Amino acid sequence: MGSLKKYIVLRILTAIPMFFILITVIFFFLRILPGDPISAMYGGKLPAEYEAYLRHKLGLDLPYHIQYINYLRSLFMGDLGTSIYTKRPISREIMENLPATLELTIYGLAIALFVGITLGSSAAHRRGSKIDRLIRVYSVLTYALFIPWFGTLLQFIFGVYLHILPIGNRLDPTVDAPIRITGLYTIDALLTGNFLAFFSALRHLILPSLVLGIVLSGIFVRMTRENMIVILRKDFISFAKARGISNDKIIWKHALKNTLIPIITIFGLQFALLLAGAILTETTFSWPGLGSYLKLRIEYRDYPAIQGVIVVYAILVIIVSLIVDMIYAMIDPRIRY
Amino acid sequence: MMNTKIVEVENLRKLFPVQKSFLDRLLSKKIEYVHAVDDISFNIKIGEVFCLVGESGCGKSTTGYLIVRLLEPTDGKIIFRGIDITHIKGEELRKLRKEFQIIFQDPYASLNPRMKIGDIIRHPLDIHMIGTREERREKVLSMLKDVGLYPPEQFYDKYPHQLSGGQRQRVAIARVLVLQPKFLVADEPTSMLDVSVQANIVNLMMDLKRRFNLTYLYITHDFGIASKICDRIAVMYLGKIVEIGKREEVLGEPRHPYTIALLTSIPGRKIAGKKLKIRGEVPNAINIPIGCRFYARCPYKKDICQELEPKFTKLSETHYVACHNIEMIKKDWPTLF
Amino acid sequence: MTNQELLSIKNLSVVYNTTRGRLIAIDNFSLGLSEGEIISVVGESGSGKSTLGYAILRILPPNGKIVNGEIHFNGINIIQLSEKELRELRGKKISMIFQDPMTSLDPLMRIGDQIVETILEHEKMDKEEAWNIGANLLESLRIDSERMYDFPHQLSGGMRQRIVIALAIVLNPKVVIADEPTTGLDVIVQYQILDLLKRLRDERKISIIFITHDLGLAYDISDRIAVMYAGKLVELAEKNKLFDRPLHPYTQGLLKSIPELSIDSKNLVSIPGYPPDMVTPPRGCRFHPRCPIAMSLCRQKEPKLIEVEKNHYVRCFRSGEVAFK
Amino acid sequence: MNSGKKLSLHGMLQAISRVKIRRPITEEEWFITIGGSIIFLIFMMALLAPFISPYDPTIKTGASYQPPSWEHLMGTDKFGRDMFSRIIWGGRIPLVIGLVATIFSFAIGVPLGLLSGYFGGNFDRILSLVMDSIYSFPGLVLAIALAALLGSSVVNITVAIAVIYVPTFFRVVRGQVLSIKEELYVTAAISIGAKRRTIIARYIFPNTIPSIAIVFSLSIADAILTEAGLSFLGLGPVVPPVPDWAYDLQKWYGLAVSQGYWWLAFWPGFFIMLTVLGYSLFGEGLNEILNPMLREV
Repeated sequence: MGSLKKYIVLRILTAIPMFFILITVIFFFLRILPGDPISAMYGGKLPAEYEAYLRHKLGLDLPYHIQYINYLRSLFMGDLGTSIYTKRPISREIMENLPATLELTIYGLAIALFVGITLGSSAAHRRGSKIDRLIRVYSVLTYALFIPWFGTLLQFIFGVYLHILPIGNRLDPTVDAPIRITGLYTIDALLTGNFLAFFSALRHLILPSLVLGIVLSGIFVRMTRENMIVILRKDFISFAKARGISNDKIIWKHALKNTLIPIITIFGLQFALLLAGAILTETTFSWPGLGSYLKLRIEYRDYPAIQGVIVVYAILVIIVSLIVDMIYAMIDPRIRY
Repeated sequence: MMNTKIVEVENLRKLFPVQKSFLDRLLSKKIEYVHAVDDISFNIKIGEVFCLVGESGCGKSTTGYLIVRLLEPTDGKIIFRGIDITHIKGEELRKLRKEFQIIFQDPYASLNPRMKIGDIIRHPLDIHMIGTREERREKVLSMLKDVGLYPPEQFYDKYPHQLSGGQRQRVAIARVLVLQPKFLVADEPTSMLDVSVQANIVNLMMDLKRRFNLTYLYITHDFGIASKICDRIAVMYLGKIVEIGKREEVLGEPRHPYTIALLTSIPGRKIAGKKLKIRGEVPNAINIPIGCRFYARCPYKKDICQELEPKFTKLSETHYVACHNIEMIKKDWPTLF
Repeated sequence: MTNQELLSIKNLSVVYNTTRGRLIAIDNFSLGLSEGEIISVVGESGSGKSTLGYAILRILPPNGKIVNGEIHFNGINIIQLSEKELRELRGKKISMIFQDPMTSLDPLMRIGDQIVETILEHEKMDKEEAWNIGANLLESLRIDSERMYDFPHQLSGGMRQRIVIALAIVLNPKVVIADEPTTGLDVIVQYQILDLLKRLRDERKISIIFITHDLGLAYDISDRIAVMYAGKLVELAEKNKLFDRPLHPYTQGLLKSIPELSIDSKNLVSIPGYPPDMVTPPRGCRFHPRCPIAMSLCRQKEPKLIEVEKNHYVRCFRSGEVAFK
Repeated sequence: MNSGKKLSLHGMLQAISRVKIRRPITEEEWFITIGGSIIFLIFMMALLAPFISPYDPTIKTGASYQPPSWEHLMGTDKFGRDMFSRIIWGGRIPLVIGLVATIFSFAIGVPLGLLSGYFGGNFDRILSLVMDSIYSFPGLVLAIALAALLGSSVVNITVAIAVIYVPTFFRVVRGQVLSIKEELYVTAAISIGAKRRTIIARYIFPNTIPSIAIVFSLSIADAILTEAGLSFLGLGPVVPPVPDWAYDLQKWYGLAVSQGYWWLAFWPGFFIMLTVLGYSLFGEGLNEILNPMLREV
């Protein structure tokens, strides 16, 4: 398996240019389109000289290529600039908010995958049946849900009406946060044996991660169903049946594994949806993650902070595509390194 | 002086680079090639049916595609009616295409699913701006009749998916003949059709040959069909012609062990005499051995075969065989019938 | 057809529900298979020959249904078995080989694991034991047992089909249904596969139903040949009898349309027309629109399968008139 | 490989019947019909807003925070404005932005995809890289960035959303072209001497239409969600008191939960969902019928 290792190393190396391409594309995108952040932010409410001063301070009066070089240089140094509003380094602020987002996305993703794959597979091998129809309606319906609305609905039902689940934040106000190791409360709490914090964190995670998970599950249902329908038609499925392999094994072992391969590749690209969904979920549930941070900074027109968050999202996208490729390489024996 | 040859092929060669992933290219710079067609020469006389026979992957279809310039030759020369067409391009090639045409193997894939039958057959006339609108329609209708699709008016407005495989292949033939070409490559035109329909198409093609004074390069893996229609046969193995000659010579007194193995393996020969059984399968054409390409599977191999690639031995004015062991084979297989 | 038969199919009818209507893929089909016998079922696309294999193993696609008939194996009616009993039957008593060796194996599993999986599904033993059985089987089929560690994509077409055959017989089934097992393969490799199948019959007394569109291939491998047209069995006979004295005009046409290898004759004969649309098959004898000797009776009434001479069955009103040969 | 005729069981079924058999299409027609009707009704509602809305949506017409009643079918908000009227008017902006932005993405993405896929080479490589980068990046974040940095006028928002969905069209069309390009009927077109222009226009483009139709419908659904997301985050194109579903939802969802004024949040969100559902159902129905992967049998 030496070649697999080599592949992984090379793949990591190619992630670096990928990151720069992504960052560059976004950078030029924001500059090429007409408009200007300062006037967008303050809309002519400030004296012209002060606007000009702000532009100069942010380096927006320089030619594009100089701006780009400056931008890359500071990126390379790991410097995302200083917040206009708090005057604190943006990278530090982001690091404080990132774990909450990760925790939410991981739980949301787990729910989405579980629901998506179970329902998708069930629908595929009963294609055309009532169950299939029901599952397809579910998939379209969840896809159409607007996260803030769905979130509010659940908050209303479970938080206000039934009063059984918290509707915001990561912990009960009476519970202290666990000692920070990873920043993911559930994991940190378990690692430090702080079960009070663990259950509190888990209870707070239920609604937001359900919202995120259910809304995204529709897409996974669809992907699983479509791919499995194709796989189930292959001869090796018929051959497995002809050898007397049980239906469950055929579906959950042979068909599912083969179905997951295309899904994994698509997933790398669909991860973007998860991140976008997380922003809306966080704002709905006052979840102190990147999305909430972003919303807050939008309100304060904190230009460097917004740009910083974008960079972090780009890094997340790249990391996920890297992980996806590696899982893919490990699962599929046909891949050539 | 009239040239009696319509097509002359000299030292034709086609190498396909092996597709590599981006990472592969990073890992090693060496590009590997599939030697699809490797230095073959032959000519086709006006009015004859020249058969190219071989198993899948031997390069016979590639040869056909090269001659009608659907593929770019790597090396060698193709002369059509005295004109070197090896490297003509653009408009010149486009205009010349009227003269030589190809019928494809798969009638299910060779017709645009979104065009009506009438439009499919008329399209070549539109492209080369032959005749008026009315004349084109007339021409298409008479062509439909010529290929046995009655009543033509009814077929004119149908879509390909409404036709059977045999009918589709008739449409494909009509599309080609409407330009009144002189030379046709037929790339296994019946191999995807039912046996009972196969002969219809072959007979139609031979009938049209007489009526329109056509010359055929007929590519097939089926010696049975070749024996019914051809004047001369060339047998290919791994990109090389191993035996070439008149029909009676190649079928009656084959001298290459591969030809004999193919001929004696045809199923359902009631007069089955002895069989020449050979081992293994056709290897891939990437790493070509130095000596005879058939060496690994040959029951008649000698040491020299591994080191020296056999050149053509002339057995008669028309019969050539590339083998080091003709004498021994002559002894074992004096005649096949 | 007698009771000593290992597998006997009686009056089998299979129907597919399609958007265009009901499609009778197999209509009232009967056939018996004895121990160690190879029967070929020959037909063109749409004749129902592949459906036959799926029906015997009860693995028809969801829109396919057996609407009539019995399939007896060793006295058990397969049609009445529960899903659990069927699973025990499949692979262990009756097995099937599919057309395309390239797609018959799970691409993500090692060959060995697929063999082990099959064994463990039916027998109680540990993994290692099953692995050894698999390795021994491969050796006995003259396949290097190192292949157990390979993934399907590492094998050539012919080798894959050999592995597929190994997988199909690993539990020593009595009957193997081979559905066009050589279609994608070259003639020479095709012969190697035929040889392997014949050897299995000789050495292991496996009965084979060989489904093919190629009469020549059927002649080479089988003892008896059954010819199907448009869902119907039209002729059944011992292979030499069928080749020497075909009695159904379709069989005759099919035989003539095989381009026989010869250097003196140049004519190629064919059956006019095309196989029928199976949702709306012709009335009367299904072959009558293409038949050179059809009479008005053929257009109205469907002929029955009759035993014209001993063990030679034909479905044709004019089969008595050998003159048309 | 020159393998023989691939006769899977399903291929066989097709061969038997000579015509493409699809699974019963009634259900897909159902999806399309319901989806289409929803889209139609919502469009009619927005179009006829001046005639069907009972009140002026921007002024006080009743007491604050009235729950739904016969007078105010969907209740009133803090300023005593009629929610029902606001819902009827509030669809105009998201509907127009969704449609216009998708048309823009289509108009840019499809030709680029066709050319890039057909001609390949470095042009294709660079374009694909750029498109993939945008595609893999969360669309909402990109829209946020554009709206926050450039200003959130209707035009800017439309442009921002259009930009996000260009890669979707591009990728689908390019992928289709890459496979259609290898189809035998395209080779046949070359062999009869067709020009490149003809090949793209008559052989390749028509065969990409089914996929484009599916993507088009689903992209509108997506675009409306993105517009709603922007509005929800305070980057919407409307200036109060102009009604807009997502803006209203954003404004009141806190109160809806804390005070129990559920109608303030429920109806705006419900109509967003309904609209998106209409397009998704329509797209899903098309997909089941037109997607070649799912077809046959």
